Amino acid sequence: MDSALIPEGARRCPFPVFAAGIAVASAVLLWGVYAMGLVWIKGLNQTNMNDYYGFALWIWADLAVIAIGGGAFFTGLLRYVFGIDELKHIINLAVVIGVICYSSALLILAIDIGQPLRGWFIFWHANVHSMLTEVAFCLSLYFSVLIIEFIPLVLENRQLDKVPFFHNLGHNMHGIMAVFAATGAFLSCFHQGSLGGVAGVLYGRPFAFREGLLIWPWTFFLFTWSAAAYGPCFTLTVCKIFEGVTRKKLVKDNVVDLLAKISGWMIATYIIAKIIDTIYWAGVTVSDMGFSFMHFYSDNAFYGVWILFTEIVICGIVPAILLTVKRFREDKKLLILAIVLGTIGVCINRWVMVLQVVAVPVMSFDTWALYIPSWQEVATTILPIAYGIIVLSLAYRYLPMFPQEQELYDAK
Amino acid sequence: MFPFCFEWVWDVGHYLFFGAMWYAVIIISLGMTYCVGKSLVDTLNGKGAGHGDGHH
Amino acid sequence: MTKDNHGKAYKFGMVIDLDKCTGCGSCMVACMSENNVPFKENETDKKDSLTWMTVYKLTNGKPFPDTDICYMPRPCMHCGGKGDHGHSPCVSVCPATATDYGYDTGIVSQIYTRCFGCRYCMVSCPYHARYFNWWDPKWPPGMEEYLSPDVSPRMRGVVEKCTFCYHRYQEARDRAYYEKRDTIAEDEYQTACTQACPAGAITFGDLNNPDHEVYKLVKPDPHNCGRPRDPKAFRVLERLQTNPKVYYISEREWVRKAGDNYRKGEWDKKNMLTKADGQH
Amino acid sequence: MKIDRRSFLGLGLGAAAGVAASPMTWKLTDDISIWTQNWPWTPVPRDGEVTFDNTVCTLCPGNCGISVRKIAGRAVKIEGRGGYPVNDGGVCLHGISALQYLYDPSRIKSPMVKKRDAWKTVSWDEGLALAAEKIKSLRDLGRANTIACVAGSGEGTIAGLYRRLLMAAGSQNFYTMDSMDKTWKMLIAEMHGFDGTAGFDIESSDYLLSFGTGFIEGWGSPVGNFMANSSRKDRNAKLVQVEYRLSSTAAAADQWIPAKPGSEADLALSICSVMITENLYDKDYAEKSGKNFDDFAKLVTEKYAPELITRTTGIDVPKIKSLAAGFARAKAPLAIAGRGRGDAAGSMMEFAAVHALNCLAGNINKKGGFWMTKDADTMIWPSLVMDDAAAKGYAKAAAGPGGSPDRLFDALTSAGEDETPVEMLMVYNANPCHTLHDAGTVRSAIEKIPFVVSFSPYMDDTARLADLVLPTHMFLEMGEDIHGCASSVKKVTALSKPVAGPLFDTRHPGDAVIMLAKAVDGSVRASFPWESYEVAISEVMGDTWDILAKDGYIKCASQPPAFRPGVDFKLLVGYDGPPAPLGDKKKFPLILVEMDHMRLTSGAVASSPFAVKTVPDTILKDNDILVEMNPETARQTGVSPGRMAVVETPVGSARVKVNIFDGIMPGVIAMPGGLGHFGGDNRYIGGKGVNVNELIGPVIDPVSGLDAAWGIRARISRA
Repeated sequence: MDSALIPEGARRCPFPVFAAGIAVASAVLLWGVYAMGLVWIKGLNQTNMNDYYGFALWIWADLAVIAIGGGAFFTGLLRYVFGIDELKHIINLAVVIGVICYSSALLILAIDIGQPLRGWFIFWHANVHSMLTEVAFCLSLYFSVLIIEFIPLVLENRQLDKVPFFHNLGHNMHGIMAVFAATGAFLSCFHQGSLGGVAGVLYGRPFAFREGLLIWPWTFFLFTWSAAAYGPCFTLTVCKIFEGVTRKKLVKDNVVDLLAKISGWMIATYIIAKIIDTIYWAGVTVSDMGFSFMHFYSDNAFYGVWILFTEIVICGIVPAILLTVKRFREDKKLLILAIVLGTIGVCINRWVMVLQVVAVPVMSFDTWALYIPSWQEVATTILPIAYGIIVLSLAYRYLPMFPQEQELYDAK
Repeated sequence: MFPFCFEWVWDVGHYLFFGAMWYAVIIISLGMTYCVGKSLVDTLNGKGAGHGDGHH
Repeated sequence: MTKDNHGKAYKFGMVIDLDKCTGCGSCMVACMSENNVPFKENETDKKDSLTWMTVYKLTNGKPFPDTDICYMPRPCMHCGGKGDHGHSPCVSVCPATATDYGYDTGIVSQIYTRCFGCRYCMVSCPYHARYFNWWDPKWPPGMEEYLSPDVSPRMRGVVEKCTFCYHRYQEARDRAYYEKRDTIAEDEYQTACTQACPAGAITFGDLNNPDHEVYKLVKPDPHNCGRPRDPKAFRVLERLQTNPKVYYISEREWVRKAGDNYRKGEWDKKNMLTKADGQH
Repeated sequence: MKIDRRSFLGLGLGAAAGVAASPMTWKLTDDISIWTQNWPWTPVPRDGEVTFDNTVCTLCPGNCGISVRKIAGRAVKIEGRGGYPVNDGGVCLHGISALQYLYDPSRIKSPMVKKRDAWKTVSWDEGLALAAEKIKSLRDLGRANTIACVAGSGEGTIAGLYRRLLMAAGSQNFYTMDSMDKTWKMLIAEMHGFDGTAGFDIESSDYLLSFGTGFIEGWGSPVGNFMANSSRKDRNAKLVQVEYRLSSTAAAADQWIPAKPGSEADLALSICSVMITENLYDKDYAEKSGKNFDDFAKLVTEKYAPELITRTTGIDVPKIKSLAAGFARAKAPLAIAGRGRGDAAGSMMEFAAVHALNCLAGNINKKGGFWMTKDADTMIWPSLVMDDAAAKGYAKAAAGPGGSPDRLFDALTSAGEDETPVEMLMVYNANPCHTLHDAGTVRSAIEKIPFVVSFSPYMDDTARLADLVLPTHMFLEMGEDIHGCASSVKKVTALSKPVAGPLFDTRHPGDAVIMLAKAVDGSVRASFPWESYEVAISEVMGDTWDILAKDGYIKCASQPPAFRPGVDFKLLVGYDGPPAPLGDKKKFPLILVEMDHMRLTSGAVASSPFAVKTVPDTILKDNDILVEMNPETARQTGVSPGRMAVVETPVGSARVKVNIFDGIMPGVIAMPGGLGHFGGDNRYIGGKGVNVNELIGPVIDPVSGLDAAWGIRARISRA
């Protein structure tokens, strides 16, 4: 039915099966869109956010998708700027994930603000001292870079490629992709950092506050580093999910191994930095503010030391070891365990840096504030997942996303 | 965003921030203009008609 | 107009005597009434209730009959920020310059029509002084009649907070200008809560002016970001270096201690030092 | 031109780019942001000239001066009136909120008649005719004495007109709501043989010994008390609070004496005993010019020595002795009684025991002490015209003896099937179905009355049971004479004036009663010779009127009265303690008390939306009321904080939430007053919480005949 659109020689499931899958995802997507409509029409009272929880599930989702979408900028940087050529076999996937993550992030931001129709004030009346301004600028600019990186892949679609202009455009864009990738990497480093800065500059919130370098708190660097470190974990996770769903091998082991190894070393260095940061924060920063370490992890029903342990040890040190040691990395199960743990780890980090920050009482007579998101918040947060599944499925079906697919199939 | 917005101040913060921003905007737009322009020229020169030729 | 808090400009601030405050709530209602603050049918979720001025109830945590309580009214603290340079926690984070620091007054403003509701400022404020309009402000039919034109009613989706009744400052300033005066007198500009407080617990004035009552009460140290020199006075969360312009006074040690966070033994040590200081 | 896919794509992209680049985008974006700033449903207040109008607030007996800020004639804000003797610029939250009462859309907008449980709007003439008809027919039947009226207070010309209507019609059934003022008045008569009102010179006293009064929680004149409390530090004046719970007053006090509930009077007598044994009393006043002092001294020293009452009060001997020393050695000591806000009558014996301290200290009619002032009777009413029916009816005794509304409703409740002690009830400025103890029974009693007329501006708990509502102005829409200022020594006579409206088809309550009297015709009409209330007040107030009309208020000299009546301790010689709260100790092991909170009103008028907004969530959460108890009590009864529980008392039960507070004595549970209102269409207070008066039953004081209840025995269990 749609065979004319499918890349030449590629084997795809029958269209009805594909359509059924898309329909299921679309149903979830519509649910999310309905919730989104409610929020836009009736306002943010549709959420369970309150004056204590000014930032909640959505901002976490925002930070999390951007962190796990970090695979795009980092792989792009490695591929185009550092010239690690093997990665070209996975860069398409990384870029598509990036596009999904960043477009989702922008959408969530548009839902999250109280006056969406005035959202452009962040550009027009920009306050250069605000980390959020930096986020907005870099995020939207980097998103345009991602689109630019995505266009050549789209143009490789069998039918589009027949149009000479599109063919040439794709070719020419490939030609100077390094320039875009470098700009993108620069922008991405900054906005990943400024997302970290969003929390780190809050000197009224001891749990988030970090000292730092010039105007940048340590979280600025930690966020960039962790996005670069953990982003590829998510790229690989998605790759493995693809291989599982399609029951095909799509990327060669050496490519996966290389990216996993780089990710592993990045995580290892990151987690050391994170541990040093945590110790310094606990021993010096908050201590000067009159808090003890346990203040942030006790007297409440949810946040205990377990969350820090999970983030640093289980989802930090463990994947770092599993991915840096060749023997473990080459064990398929351990590899999957490591990349999944890594993805969870960075999500937990973003969670605590958004939600635990506002949950912790700061005034001595204040109390812990816990919150449970409303269904509208959950639905709009699931929306990007359904949307991502649809976009990834379409991209996989109609675009040559995995350059090694044919080769690997032939080798089988 | 622009010097005519009243909250604009001519200071280091604005130089750095908007310097970097406009720099990125210019690179991206110049890059894209180049690509589109060159592709138009290429197309008019008959390149890319029979696909397969000149493929990466 | 100077770009810090040390110059000739006004630095409006408030001193609240916690030993006089009875927790009656007049300040809260005076504020709501002055500033067109809306209300809902159910206001019992205090985390979703617009009260620019709110009164906290502190307890000393001791069992009966050694229990003690203290009411602490909390307006916006109008923080001067680190180094008292005007980079308040909230002002420095607002992406759209919708909240700003007035270097001529020390007042942290809020421009409702500029705010697009990202709520970053709320997250940055450790005092919970900022409130979001989760709902459309609606008055029962006929009750809009008491709304004051001096303060515009807000719209859904923006952040609002105490402005130290800035419109009253504007009015006083305009009058002074009209009467060709350079400065405004202490009693010309008072906030609604100060005026209403039946216990006289709230004092308002210029912290830069040694003749003003607020100055006499706390003796702010200009070389130390306005830290109070009076031993009975304190600011909430002094150690975070937010440098608020709202000061509190209490004779009760536990109340002063509750104003900030101290690790085990720190308070006693600090007190020993202050006592030693007081001797010479 | 052939439109193929390529040109279609090209055209589409070109058009999009063109629109994006055109000024239209910018214009639209800009318009959108402007629109979001001026949403049509966001009100834009009208601007105009600013003026101020002064009047007096009558929401509570404090009667503060208020100043109404108006913009283009529209009342927008209420502030305290600077220089006014009662409050000098200060104002409480209820006063500030008064505009919400004024503009309240749930106000009764015109007279209404209840027909088959549904309200029907009628004209004033129709409404008045209906009420007049009822009065006429009862008079014709010779049952004029079954007409009754309950008013908030007996002071002022408006209450005078209602009382006059009853007398002219031929009934003694005129009642005013009980309050501590009534008890103080009776006590002064009993102990000093003096007919006058009590005043407490709190702002000059240097040692205030308060027995459970909510001195800064609405007792007496709240704003005046706040100011007096604030000046204590400068005056070096002490405040000692005797209370089983750490109220705001107790927290503000220099010393908190948590005596067991019900033992306050014993503690007072014990302090008396120390003062007498240690010779710390004013011999000249108490002993030489006092009567029955020796018997009293014998009683307290023998039965109430500190050692003997330590167990009953829970206060140890040294503390009692130090209290006595502190009180006696102060220059101007003052003991005050009247629990909470003082809007219950309280026990006469308890008041007497407390007042004995004032008498022993001799601080009577002195600066900083207890003052007795003669009521300035400035009103001159023309003589009443009473026809036969009136004379016959008036000769019959009132249904409720002693002028206490409790006794009236008691009589109704206990009346047999065929008896109707009250055929018609008029209610003005009172809400007995909410404010009286055992409110449920009061409600049933009122339901028994064939014809009830309410003069309330609001559809309150009592008005909803009425057969006819003749809505009156709310206080900002009317003028009236205001006398005194509760329990304060600053006696101010003032004239309030209309500062707004009237917004609806309401009438001045004085005009309403004059119109009603005229509609009754005959001798009743003849007793009301005035055209309107305004004429009536100017004639009745005589010379005072001229001064009031000119100056707005008259302040009496703030000097203590020159005379000093002697004291008779006879009442206390027969002291056997105040009446115990209702209920069996075994079945109901706890004591439930009402807790007054400054941010909730407790009188006839329910709290405003602003006031309810300020109420903490430890008092009201959603629609649930919270009761306060010690963690120890919670542990023993098995209830948990924040969870639902059931409170049961001998007169009722309620579902409540539990709030744990260390500052309340174990075994006592406190429930906030002022909630559980009907509220009608007002959903900002209506239906929120439970009325504590539904759970507390009245206890008739054997001495005064008034309701002396302050609590009741109770139990609590998990819901």
